[in-house]
Amino acid sequence: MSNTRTPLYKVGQIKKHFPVLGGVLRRTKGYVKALDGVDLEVFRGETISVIGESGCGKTTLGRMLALLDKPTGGELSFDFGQGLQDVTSLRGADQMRFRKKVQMIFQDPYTSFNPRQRVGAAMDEVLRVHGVKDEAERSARILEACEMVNIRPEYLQRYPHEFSGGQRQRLAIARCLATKPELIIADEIVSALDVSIQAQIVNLLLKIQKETGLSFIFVTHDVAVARYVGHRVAVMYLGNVVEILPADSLPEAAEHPYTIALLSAVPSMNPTAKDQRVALQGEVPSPIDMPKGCAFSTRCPSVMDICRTERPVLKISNISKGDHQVACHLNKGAK
Amino acid sequence: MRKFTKSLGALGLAAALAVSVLAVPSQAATNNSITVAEVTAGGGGVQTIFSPWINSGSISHHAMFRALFKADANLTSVKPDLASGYKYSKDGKTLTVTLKSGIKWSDGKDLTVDDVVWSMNSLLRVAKSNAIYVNAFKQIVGSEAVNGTNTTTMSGITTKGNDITISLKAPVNTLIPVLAQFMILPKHVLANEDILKLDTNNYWKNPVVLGPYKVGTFSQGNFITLVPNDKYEGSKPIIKEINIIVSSNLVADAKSGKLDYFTTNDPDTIRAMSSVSTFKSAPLDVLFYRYLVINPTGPFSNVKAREALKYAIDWNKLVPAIYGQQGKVINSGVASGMSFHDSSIPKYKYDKAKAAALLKEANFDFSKTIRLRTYNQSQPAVMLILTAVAQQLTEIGMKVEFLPWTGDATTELWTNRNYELALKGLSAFNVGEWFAEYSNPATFEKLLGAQPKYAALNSQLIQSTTLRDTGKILTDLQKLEQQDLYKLPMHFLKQVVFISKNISGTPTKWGNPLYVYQNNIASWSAN
Amino acid sequence: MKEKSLKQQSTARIFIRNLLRNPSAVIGLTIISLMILGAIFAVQISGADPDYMDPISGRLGPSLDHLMGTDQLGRDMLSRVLSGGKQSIYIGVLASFLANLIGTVLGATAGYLGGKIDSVVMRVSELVMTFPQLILVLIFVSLLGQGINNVIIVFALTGWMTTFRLVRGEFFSLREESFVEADRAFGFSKPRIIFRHILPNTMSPIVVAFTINIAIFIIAEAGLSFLGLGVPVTTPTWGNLLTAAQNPVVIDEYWWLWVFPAMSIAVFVLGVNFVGDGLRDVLDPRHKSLIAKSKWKVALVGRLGRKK
Amino acid sequence: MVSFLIRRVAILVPMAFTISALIFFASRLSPIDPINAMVPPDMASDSANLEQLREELGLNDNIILQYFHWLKNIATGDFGYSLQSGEKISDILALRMPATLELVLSALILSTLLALTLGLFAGAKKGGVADKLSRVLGVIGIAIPDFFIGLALLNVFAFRVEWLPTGNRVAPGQVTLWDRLPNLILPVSTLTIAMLAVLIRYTRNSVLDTLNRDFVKTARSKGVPEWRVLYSHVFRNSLGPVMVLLAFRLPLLVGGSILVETVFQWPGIGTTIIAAVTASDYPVIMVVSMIIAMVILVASFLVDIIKSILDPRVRLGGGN
Repeated sequence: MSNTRTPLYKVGQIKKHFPVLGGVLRRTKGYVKALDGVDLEVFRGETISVIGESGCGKTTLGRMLALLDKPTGGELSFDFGQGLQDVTSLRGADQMRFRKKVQMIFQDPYTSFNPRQRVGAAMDEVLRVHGVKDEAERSARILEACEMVNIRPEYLQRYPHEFSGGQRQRLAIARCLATKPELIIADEIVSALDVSIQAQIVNLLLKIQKETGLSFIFVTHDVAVARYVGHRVAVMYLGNVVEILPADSLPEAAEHPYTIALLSAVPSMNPTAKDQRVALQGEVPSPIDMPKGCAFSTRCPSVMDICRTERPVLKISNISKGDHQVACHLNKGAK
Repeated sequence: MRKFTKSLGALGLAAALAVSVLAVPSQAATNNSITVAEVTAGGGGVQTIFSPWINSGSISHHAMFRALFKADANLTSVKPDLASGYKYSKDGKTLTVTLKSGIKWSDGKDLTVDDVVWSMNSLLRVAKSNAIYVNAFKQIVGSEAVNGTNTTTMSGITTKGNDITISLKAPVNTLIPVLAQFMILPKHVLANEDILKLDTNNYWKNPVVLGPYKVGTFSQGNFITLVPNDKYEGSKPIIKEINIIVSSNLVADAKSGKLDYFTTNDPDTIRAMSSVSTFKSAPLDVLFYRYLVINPTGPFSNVKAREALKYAIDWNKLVPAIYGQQGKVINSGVASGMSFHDSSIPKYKYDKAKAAALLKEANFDFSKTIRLRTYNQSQPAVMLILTAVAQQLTEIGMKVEFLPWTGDATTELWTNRNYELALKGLSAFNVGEWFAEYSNPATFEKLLGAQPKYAALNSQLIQSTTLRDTGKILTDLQKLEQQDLYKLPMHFLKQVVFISKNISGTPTKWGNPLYVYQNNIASWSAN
Repeated sequence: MKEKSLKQQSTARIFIRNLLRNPSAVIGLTIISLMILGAIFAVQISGADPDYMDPISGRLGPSLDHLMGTDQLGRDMLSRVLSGGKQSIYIGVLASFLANLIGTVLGATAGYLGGKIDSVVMRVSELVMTFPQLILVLIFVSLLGQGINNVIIVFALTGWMTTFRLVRGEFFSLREESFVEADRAFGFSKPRIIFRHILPNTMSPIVVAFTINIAIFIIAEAGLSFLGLGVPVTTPTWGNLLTAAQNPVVIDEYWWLWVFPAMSIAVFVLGVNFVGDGLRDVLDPRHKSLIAKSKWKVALVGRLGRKK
Repeated sequence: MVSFLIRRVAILVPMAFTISALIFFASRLSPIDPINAMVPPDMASDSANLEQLREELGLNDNIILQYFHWLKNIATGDFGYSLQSGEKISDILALRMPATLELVLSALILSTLLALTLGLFAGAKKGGVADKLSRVLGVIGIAIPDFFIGLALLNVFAFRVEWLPTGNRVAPGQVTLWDRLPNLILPVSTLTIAMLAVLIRYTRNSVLDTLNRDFVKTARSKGVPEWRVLYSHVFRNSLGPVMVLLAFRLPLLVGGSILVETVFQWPGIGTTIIAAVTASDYPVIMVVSMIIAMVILVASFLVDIIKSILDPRVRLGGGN
């Protein structure tokens, strides 16, 4: 994967600020900066894992990318085949064109299907809304998708509550696949499942990715899963992407102090490895009142003066080059 | 249980004490007092003394107000009251009335001719007043000049000493009976008030009066107590206190002795009163007409269709069933049995077949809904009889919608006119009022257009000075009415006076309780 | 396809079976159906036309000839009480349906969209709810005039708030569910999401509110007609029959003219409430507290039951 | 807290204006000519007098002007005249308001006391006598129209056994509250029974909720006597929601007793409203609606305050 290729989906300095009201007149007193200028590129056939602690904005990012929320600022552009095109301002039929290409799967499998609708009907409805008029074609697509996720066709007559969580998540995947998307945003889709089922779903995703060549954005808080599923891993901290690096280079190549700390918190599978846990000091700053410089500066073990005044931007790593980007003042001289 | 309910009430009252702002002193009932019900409650208004210029006749008017003359129970012949006598000129166009001297208002001021002149002039300056005064006073020379904004005196009324001279444009045969109803009000109290809105003036809460009684206690909306007026020049009234109350339940109050006198025309009350042995009753034939106004612009534009209505409803069965002895079916404004009744008017016996035939002749449009309306706050009996009317009209094939008007009946009747049949009542001073309605530009003429024929006959009627002329004109009017059939007469309604047997000194013959007459209230006594 | 219809039938069957197992629903349904049958076959049961007048035999007390006596115009009270149900029930059902329709549409829209629209409708509903209902109805009647249809419209306009609040509350929680997010991600239109996907999930409180509103409107009709401002008196409704009791003489002496219609109202309303209780149990055990919320006169309680 | 209150008051003002405009302009949809209603055409002394009256009442003015005029008058306590009787509306209110307050407030207090007592015992002992009694009252309150309760009481206590009067409020010799007591019993009882059902149910639920709270369990486990638990823990904590309900009932003080007043011929605001509506006496309807609307605004303001005292989160959240 080289940077010279055009991305499928490009996220440029995307921001999401929620106003905080106060006072007699209920004026805006400040903003919660859920996303504070995130850059990301997703390439065709690539799975990118987004990791971070809860509250870091990764779910907001996923929803933003699926156009479920309007960004406060920044650009989102998608390649419909004729190069990148802005999608934030799309309306009506144009937006529908985007929605056919980009699908989202949600965290909670128990509420992701309308409880009053048979799952087959739910899938059928999506295809009808997406303009697949021919009934035979719809059936064919649904059956094909079900086969891909190992759901027996007769199950389609059932109601959502008749399935287990894992089955529902597979059905949710199938519902997305049936629309033949180019990008699937998966928001913590395994976190609500048992560990054994998690593995099933993760493997299923890998299989699908291999067979269809779809792009995935895989949002998770689980570092191990993120490494296992993704080609690249994007690490988020307080509304910013602090580091993006190839999954297989982890953990050794990690440069950002936050990434290092995050990885060190994962218990190693290797019993011989020494526990090199990096304990973070200091307070997590309030999202209303963010530090002026680097968001991590209040807790960073290697903090410098510049960190407190100037916000580092995402740049190609001086050490690993290539696909590795990092937003840290330690990455000196980078372009 | 009784104890329980009482303790509940006591608890509630303890709480209510905090908010109740009424602070009228308690009154012990004296032996020589009577209680009179004037208006049954339920209305939104405040219990008060109504201006006698709008309607006279209630006990409070009898007790407190006086006119130049006092009528007898038939309201036709008069005796002097404030006036010592009167004299007509030969042509009947000039009336001279001599005022008694030595009469005082209840505030001690003397009654003068100025009070009389001011009262007559002021009647035409108030917004609302009874038509009998207006119709009579408009015949006085110079009356056109007087209204709410213009001149305040008529040139036709002049005074000299205790004599008041009234010049008329044409003779008015009803002038003396009307003057016997017209109550003189004190100029020295009211002259500077807003005469236009006289009927809502604070004066009525404690009026300065001439009669044997004056207001003692005025508990607004609840009761009024009248006490003897010590400035009254006649013999002192015997009863020391007349309580005028609003009764929510006449029969129960009469039974329990809370009430001594009332008058009603409600058939249910009258029926129930027959079991109350402590009361005597006096049913009175009064000119209270109930009739339906027929809108001649709709489905009933053809006179045959209007005639059909007379046969379609079985009045002889319905009226007795609902009003018993109170109701008397009538077929004309001068009903059969009254003097000058035109015997050529059919009796209109109930005949469905004939009604159907007439409707067919009239090409009646049965597809149109007949809107039957009545004025609001109708009595239950009115609702019942009209329900029955609606049912009988339905039976001959009409589609009927019966509703009371929400809102002002006069606007609905004469301005909006969204009805085919509408109930109207008329409490008339004399038969002439029934016919005078047809040529009233403010009412019927709005519905019917100009009615010069009625207008001509009506003005002849007012001026006629002999019974023979009157009879001839009434016959002509009845004939004219029969040609048009704009009104569908239903029945007369008797008024019944109920009075406790404890009270003596009451008149041997009662008059129409809606008007003032010699009822000797000052000589009533209670045991 | 065949399998599908079989399945649907079986859910309906389960619902009916549960309902028939619920004692209060059974009692309620029995009362209601008997009274509806009574209204339809009033003439056959009583042997008299409700409109037939015989003024000579008016005000007769209950006897074998006239089980509930006769009224002032000699009409058979049994026949009138039975057939009076026809219009009263019609008014109750139609007004309740319309009120629920208004409440549902507003509740769904406000609940899903939130924001300004929601707070405006919410304010309006608060105002309408706190206004003493009868006064509101009277004001509308004075503007619209009397008549069956006007009464129904007035009731619908003044009685939608309970449903509105219920539906809005449901939408508030349902719109956060993943399937709604999924619908949006798939690009479903707002009406489709609101009415085809979320609404069916709020059906049980709506159905319960519907039954309870029927009872409330039947009582309201009685009150309005008692004041002489309801349906034209020529139409026998339970409320119109009660008008007779405005006359103290009737209260005192002709008790059968008002006791029987009032009893009919009470029995029918009880029946409806029983059905409501039953439906609540069968449809959704979560909404146990609904009855307190839905009392029309003090519907304001609903406001407190709402989750913040 | 202060800013929360200021914000609440700030909402009241535009709402009051909106309501007043709605009331005023809606009433102008009425087809009634007020002059015609005040003076029937056959009772008019002269048509010029009517025009004069129209001018004096300001009915010839521009409608917007009339609206502001009306607002100004209302603010200064001049409510105008009734079309029906020609009386000052302020006179009518001064007369009728105490009657209704006396009736409704008595019933409100009585029903609250009874409901709190019954509700507490019903909640404390499910299935006990109080619970059963409150259920019966609940059924009565829901299924039986309140005016029917009134009619039945009237028939039994006033007509059959003749213990109590059939209606009226003040009569000669019956002016003090003590003398008038018998007149109050029946209407107050009717209204109390009608109000009781919902209140009891509400109190009972509130008590049940409180009983399940941890501090009650703690108190019990510490061996606090049961009556003390009920009184100082359960009862006082259940009171909050009940207070909110009561605040919401304030508008009933003005217009909550129409049917009962009609049944007992009580000369209060209720009978005034009925008379005004049947006669389309819209100046009266307007003023009464306006007063009720204002009471509602005040009540909802009170509710918000009570809620914010009970639950400080409301103060901060507010908006949603």
